[in-house]
Amino acid sequence: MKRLFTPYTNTIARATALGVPLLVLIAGGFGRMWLDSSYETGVGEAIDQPVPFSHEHHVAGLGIDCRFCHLSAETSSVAGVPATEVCMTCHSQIWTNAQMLQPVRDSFEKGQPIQWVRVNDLPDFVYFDHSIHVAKGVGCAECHGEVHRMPMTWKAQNLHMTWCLDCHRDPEKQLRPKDVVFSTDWFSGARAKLGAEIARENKVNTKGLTNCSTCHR
Amino acid sequence: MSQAQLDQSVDLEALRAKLAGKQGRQYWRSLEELAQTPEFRAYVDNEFAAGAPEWDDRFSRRSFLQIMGASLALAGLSAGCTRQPEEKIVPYVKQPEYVVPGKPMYFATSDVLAGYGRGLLVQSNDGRPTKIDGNPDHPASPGPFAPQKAGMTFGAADIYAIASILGMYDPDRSQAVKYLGEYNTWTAFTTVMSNAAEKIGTQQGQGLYLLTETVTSPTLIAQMQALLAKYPKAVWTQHEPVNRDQSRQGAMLAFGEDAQAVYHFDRAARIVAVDSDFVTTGPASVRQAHDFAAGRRVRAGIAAGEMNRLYAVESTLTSTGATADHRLALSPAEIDRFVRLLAAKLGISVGQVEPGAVDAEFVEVVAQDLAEHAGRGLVITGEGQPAHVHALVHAINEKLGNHGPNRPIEFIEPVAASLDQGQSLRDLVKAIDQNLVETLIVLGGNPVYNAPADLSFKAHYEKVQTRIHLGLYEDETAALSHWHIPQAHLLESWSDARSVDGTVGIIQPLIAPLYNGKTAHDLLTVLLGEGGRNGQRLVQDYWKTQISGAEFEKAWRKALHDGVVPGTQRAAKAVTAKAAVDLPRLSAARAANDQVDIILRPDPSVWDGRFANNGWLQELPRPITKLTWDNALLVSPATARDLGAKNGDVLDLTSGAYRLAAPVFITPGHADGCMTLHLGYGRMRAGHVGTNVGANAYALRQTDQPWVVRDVKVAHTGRTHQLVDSQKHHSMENRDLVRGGTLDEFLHNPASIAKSHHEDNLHLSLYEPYKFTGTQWAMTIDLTACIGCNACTIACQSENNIPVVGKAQVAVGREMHWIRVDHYYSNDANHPDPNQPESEFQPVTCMHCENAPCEVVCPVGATQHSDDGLNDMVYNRCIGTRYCSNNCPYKVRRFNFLEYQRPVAESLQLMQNPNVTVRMRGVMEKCTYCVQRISAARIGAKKRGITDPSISAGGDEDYNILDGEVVTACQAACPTQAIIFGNMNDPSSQVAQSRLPHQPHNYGMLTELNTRPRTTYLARVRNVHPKLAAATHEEHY
Amino acid sequence: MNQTHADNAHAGGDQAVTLYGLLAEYQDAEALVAAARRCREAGYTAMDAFSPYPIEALDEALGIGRTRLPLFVAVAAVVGGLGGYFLQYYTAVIDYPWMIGGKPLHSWPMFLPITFECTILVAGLAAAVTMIALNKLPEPYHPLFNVPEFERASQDRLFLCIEASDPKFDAVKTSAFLTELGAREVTHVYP
Amino acid sequence: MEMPKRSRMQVLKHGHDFESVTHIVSAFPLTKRPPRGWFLAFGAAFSLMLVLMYSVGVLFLKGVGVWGINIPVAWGFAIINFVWWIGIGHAGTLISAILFLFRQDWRTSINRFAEAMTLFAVACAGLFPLLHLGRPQKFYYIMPYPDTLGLWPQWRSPLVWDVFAVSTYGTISLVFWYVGLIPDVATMRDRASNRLVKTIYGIMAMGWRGSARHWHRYQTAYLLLAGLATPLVVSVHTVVSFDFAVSNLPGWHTTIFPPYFVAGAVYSGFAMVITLVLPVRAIFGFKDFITEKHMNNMAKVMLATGLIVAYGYIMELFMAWYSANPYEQAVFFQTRWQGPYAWSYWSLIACNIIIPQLLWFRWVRLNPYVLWIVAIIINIGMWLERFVIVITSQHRDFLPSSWDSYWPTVYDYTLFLGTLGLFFSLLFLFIRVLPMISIFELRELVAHHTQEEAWHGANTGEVPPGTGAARGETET
Repeated sequence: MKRLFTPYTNTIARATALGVPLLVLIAGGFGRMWLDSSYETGVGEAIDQPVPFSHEHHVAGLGIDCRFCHLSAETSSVAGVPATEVCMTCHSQIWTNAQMLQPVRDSFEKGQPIQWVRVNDLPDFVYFDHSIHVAKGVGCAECHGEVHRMPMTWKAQNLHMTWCLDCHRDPEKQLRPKDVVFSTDWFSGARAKLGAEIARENKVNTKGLTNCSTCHR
Repeated sequence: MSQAQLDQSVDLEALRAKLAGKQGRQYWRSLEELAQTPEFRAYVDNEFAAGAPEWDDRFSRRSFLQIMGASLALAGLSAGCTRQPEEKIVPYVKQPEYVVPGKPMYFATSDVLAGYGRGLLVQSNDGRPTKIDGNPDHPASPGPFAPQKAGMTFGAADIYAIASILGMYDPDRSQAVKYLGEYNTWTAFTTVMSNAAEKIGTQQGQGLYLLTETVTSPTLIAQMQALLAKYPKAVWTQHEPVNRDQSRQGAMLAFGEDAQAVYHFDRAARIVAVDSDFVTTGPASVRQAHDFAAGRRVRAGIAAGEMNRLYAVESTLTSTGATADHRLALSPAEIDRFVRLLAAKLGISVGQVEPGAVDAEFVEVVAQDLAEHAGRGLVITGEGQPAHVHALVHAINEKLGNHGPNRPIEFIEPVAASLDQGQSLRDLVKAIDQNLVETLIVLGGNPVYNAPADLSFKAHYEKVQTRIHLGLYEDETAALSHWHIPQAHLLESWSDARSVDGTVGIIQPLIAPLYNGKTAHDLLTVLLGEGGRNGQRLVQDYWKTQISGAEFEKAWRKALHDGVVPGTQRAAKAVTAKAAVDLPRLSAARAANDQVDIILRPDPSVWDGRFANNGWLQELPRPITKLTWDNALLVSPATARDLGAKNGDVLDLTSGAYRLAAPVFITPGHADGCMTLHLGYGRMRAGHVGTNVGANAYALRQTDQPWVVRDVKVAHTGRTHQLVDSQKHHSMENRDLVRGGTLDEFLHNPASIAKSHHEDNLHLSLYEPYKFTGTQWAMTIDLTACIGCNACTIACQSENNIPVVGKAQVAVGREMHWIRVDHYYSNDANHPDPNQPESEFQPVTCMHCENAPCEVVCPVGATQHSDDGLNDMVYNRCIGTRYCSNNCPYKVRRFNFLEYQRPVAESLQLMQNPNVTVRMRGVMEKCTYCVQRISAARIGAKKRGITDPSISAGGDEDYNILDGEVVTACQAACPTQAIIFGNMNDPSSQVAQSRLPHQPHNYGMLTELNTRPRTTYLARVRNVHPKLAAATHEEHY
Repeated sequence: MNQTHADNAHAGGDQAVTLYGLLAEYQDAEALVAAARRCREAGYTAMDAFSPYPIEALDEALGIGRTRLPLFVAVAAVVGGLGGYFLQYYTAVIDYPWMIGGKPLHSWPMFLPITFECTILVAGLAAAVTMIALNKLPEPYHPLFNVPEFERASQDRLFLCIEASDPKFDAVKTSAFLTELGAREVTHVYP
Repeated sequence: MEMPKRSRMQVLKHGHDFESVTHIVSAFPLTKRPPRGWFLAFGAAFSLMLVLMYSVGVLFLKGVGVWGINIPVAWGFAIINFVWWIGIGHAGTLISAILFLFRQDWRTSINRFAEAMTLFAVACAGLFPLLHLGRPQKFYYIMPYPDTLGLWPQWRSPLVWDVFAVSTYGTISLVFWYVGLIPDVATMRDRASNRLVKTIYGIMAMGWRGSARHWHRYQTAYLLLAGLATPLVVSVHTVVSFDFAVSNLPGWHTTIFPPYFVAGAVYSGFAMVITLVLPVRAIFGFKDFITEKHMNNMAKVMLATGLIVAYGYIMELFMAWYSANPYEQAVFFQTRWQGPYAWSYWSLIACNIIIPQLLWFRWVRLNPYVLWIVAIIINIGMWLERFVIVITSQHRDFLPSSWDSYWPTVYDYTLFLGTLGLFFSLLFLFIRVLPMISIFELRELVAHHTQEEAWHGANTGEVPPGTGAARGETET
């Protein structure tokens, strides 16, 4: 009768025996990498907004301070997104009939708020407080990135819990002097050393910074 | 004999025998394990088969496939790696300058119970009122005894005030003007009204009748007077189911004129409560409980005279009775007798009185004790007692000199108009019979539901030509009215209200009317032909007439800010009692075995029925019975045995022409020969929550016997009704959970009363105990102060977005309250009778154990300890093994067995506290010590700390939270300050001062398990009268 | 013998190159063991016996040494145990220390169960995998399967095979030798 | 038929040769078309499995609230079933491993079957820890893997130990079972006529050809696996018992749990083996392989373990009394003896302690019908034991105020029945496609017998090798 298996089936058999477990491992590795990739996190993706607002223009170009629009960054948990009013303080004078600003004017006249799309969206069970981070010397740019280079705003960090923890465990590297907290293009070669000083100055203390209830309630 | 039978039998002899065997305090065995009755099983089964309202369980053929699919799909495994849905940010168009997004604001206002105002402090998040506390500046909602070092000061509040936030957002509220049941408009109504007004004007208001509830709002009264001036023949009737008719007549009898008593319990050393639940019932209860507790702050080093003593004589066991040092349960008739005996003992002529069933020694002791503390005693009787009892009590107080300036009792001109509401409603009905009533305007209230049965108001109301109703709901009255106008909730209204002592609180809106409701003011402006005047102007204009123009602006702003108008309380009024009160003959005792007296009382949860649609209140376990979602005939075990009634048996009650069927609930401590039924149930048109819940006690109520219906015939219907209570077992099983003793014992050896059974309280462990440095949160609960009023439970529910799960879920033991008030019956040498046990309250919440058993068994670390000593619960990490709950000896953890938070209505989402995660199905939750408040305080303190020289960079912590900066929701609400919270490592903090070693009677529950709870208790101290105490009093719980 | 001729024909002449070996079938275990022993004494090395059930005596007869398999398993056990403990120690003490129930971070007694399980798991898997690997399995094709009778080696027959690769191998002599050792039948095996 | 005692007590009836045993065992998997009976049985089991799927579907859509659980009784049928199934899953590996180490030749004809049973029981058990979660879609939080949260399992939790123990047990049992199968699959490969079937068996056999060198390593590996599996069996139920013993709940917090859980597991495991093997033996004509000796020995093991379990019960009570711990005493002497669930406690005592005493009698051990009924009763008893432990302890613990009760719903019951369906579906498939008895080990027995015969001459009731007598029985 015909033989059941031919010689080369041995090769196939052994290849599968070794290959399948190997493939599983590799797939797992890639899966993990994908979680951190921007495909998953959306880091660096410019997001369409009802009004094509350019931080690049307003921050780098006009040198407007973050707090001019994000009023409560120093005082409240939320930094605050500017009321239409704030836009109109300038745009009632300049670019008064620019087409792209039509939605702003409409909003102001009709009293209908502009619906911006959230760029940095933390899950609802995470409670982040801007004021304390600013007070302790964590610059806006640490999380929001080089906003002055963003014609359309995008997410600068993956906002994974691991990423939060990195800083909560060892904040010094992310600290900066008071005067440059709101600057997005500040750079220093000696951050580690500088950070240690600022940590002392602002009495940064990591006790309890990795407790669950620090961010989750 | 099985446990089940033992529990179910009401064989008192057997129980007495059992108890006789044991010496010392024994805790009493519950009469029935609800779960073992077959009807319970039947109930639960068909709940699951038919599907409880919370979750429909019937599947179509299509959904069958869906289900099979789900079982294969393993429910969204991919959830781990998918992006969140896009979210929108919606900023202001014009941002009000005082608003800081993300920062809550507080506004002072008032709410109204039974017509009287109570101060509120309302928290508003981004324009949404989210939480209600008392206004400490308002006399009806006092703040802490000792001023806080720092932080926001809250006043206490009762469950009605706190839960009114849910009332405002209630999606069932009426949302549109209706005419003959059809949608209509306010403008249409106003035009119709103004035309009608002209016609009415021509006949000087002839035929115009207005029906309000008790009114204390100066502005509204002014409007009414204006109206009556304009239409002299118009008639203003007032009807409030819970009014002061009896007190009024009592005062008339005693003084020949009406006068309203204001009680200062803090001035009283001896208190006798004659059928008066002054600590939890009525618009003044919060104040009264607070003052009462001020005299019971048992701390190390107090002197014997510093604790007051409370004697309670009542028929139905109330919080007051449970809190009392001595309690005597008497039927209504016997209470009358008791008061006469007491009066006689104190030398007031009451004629010949036989002691009857009243314990003579008790009377003797009370009389003597009162006499010894003449001028510092307070005898109070409740609205439920007939006028002559009130009169006698006035006489007694007068005799003892308890009246007068700076005495426990002061009299003032009645705050509300002094009229006999029963009579005024009777007159209205008569007028209808005589066809005098052309237009009846019901300004709030629900007379069709809550008028006494003998007036058959429903039938009469329908005879009126034009019926106009202003109300929060499309209720029973609305259904029979031509016009129904949706009423604005007080949190949406401009108005004002006088508190029980007359102080005026300004009512200001926290949000524009959700359902464009109107106020009584608005409606009256229409009648007065001044339509369009808005509420703010109205109230402001009224007060312009009261406060001289110059400093008005300042005064007005201050009044708005403080919530009260200074100097508006009623002046004291001198009264003298007549020499003798002419008394009716004592009513005979129980006529026949199948006849009982039915005692009617406002419900401890839904009051007179106006809160029937409030889910929080319906699900709130009633103080003693722990019953939820129902009222019932409360009856003593002995009487239940006489009637052969078991829990849940539906009895048929007949009093003359009036009948009612209601289920029985056996309540030890209730007087024999009578039953108590609470008002406010059996609503036919309350809303999704409150309709068809319980039995309508108004069906038995009669104008001549509003509070006690005598000689009601009782018959078995053979039916049973499922009564659901959140606590099935009221016996402490001889475990030392609630500890305590007498004042003497405390003074003699404070530690002794907190002694544990278990000598083995050594904290043995394989490991080094953890060192807790820096800020460490802890809570102390004072069992002497706790009155079981449930304010803490409701406050917690409001603060922490705790869902309502419904009757079916409570029935299977799935209630969600983070803090519950356990209630136990106890017997000791003084109270050997299981029919009349003593009562203990014990609030239980997460103990935040230092060696938390729950943490060890969680496989994913969803619950773990924080550095400031909190037992954190991380909902988004929880996978719902429920192991933590099994391992929690205190059973304080709550589980979302089903999707309890499914948004039922958008309005209810607006109500939620933005700083607390809303829990999803399948996760565990529990008390967090209000971690959101702690976090807010910590962040504030950290910011302060940067510039604070007292904090060093290398220190243990970079912040210092001052005592009082963190106040938990339960602590803020507690009227008696029984809950103390703070940093136990700060030696000066109140909580540190309330723990060992400062307070030797501080103990932790179940510490023999080495859990090291952070929540500890101050043992309960009873100020027992030596003559009423047993000779050898070896306290042994 | 006609069977053998058939094979020659199919192999097409030049057999010395392609012949895999000679397969001899024996009556019972004793005969097989005896034959094996004789072959070994005769100096044959590249040979193997086949039976439907394990026959201990063959090990000695064929001179099969003790296998290294237990060593692999032992190593695996140690690796598994240490790995399991380290995983717990690293995650609970170093990577993210949690305060759990007032217990120390390194509460070793509670780490033991998992350490044990890991030991067993890795060792057990190693035992199976090394057995298969050392036996050079999977090997679905083998020249012996070309012999129709051989399918009864897994049922009720006993075989001895001397491979052509053996230096002493000679198709004719060896075949004769096997027959004289009591073989029921000797078959030429071709790849 | 009348037979002298000695031959009656053999592990393998005389007169079998390699061919006969091979044929009898491999016959059913190789028949073209199985009898209608098999289809009926499998169909019944499978429809029960559909019930499982429905129940699970409802569970996933609605949440664990469809069960009767509540606070304080947060664990219900799910955990009871889990422990019950795991317990049953202990006999297989025990028989294969421990009896193998002790060189008990009577294990031969039942170990394959018992191992298969173990696998399927563990498969059923494995479902429950997943299903009983409030959020099953997040079950992977228990596994240690480098997530984006930087979080790990909480290693002090017995539930994590459980995950490791059960998955290890499942894996090792599977490996053990498969290794044992290799030579037999080779046999099937060589006996099968259908080419496809041949190929499938061929792939499974990995080219096994019975080489002496292979056999040598094979046996070493098998011995080592047995050596590893033995402590594993003990550890698994020990860890399961930790779920309870490590907690502080009165009635759970007991040091006697590990030993008496293990004993209980073996107890229920053997009960289940008997429940399944006796019918199989009758239907497939394995009376010659699964003899009275097997019944006798298995019954004895049950009796022994049953007595250990009884000792466990008594010790619990004694310690409760001796410790003078009021909570312990309340649980044992009030809740369990008199409480609303007392019926479960007393029927458990009846099923697990009183009735099994019948096994002292030889005729009971040797009478398949009586033995079978006793085994069934023990299965029920062991389920009740878990019910008593899980439910009664929880429903009345420290604070009387939180005392409540537990009543299972239809979804609790369907879930349990459903897993029975799953178990039997798998079992019937196994019977259909794989040899139920380890053939090569039977051959070893045959070989030993022939040796024996060589030594002490001819035997009674001898049948000439390879004649129809043995085969004839397969027609029954």
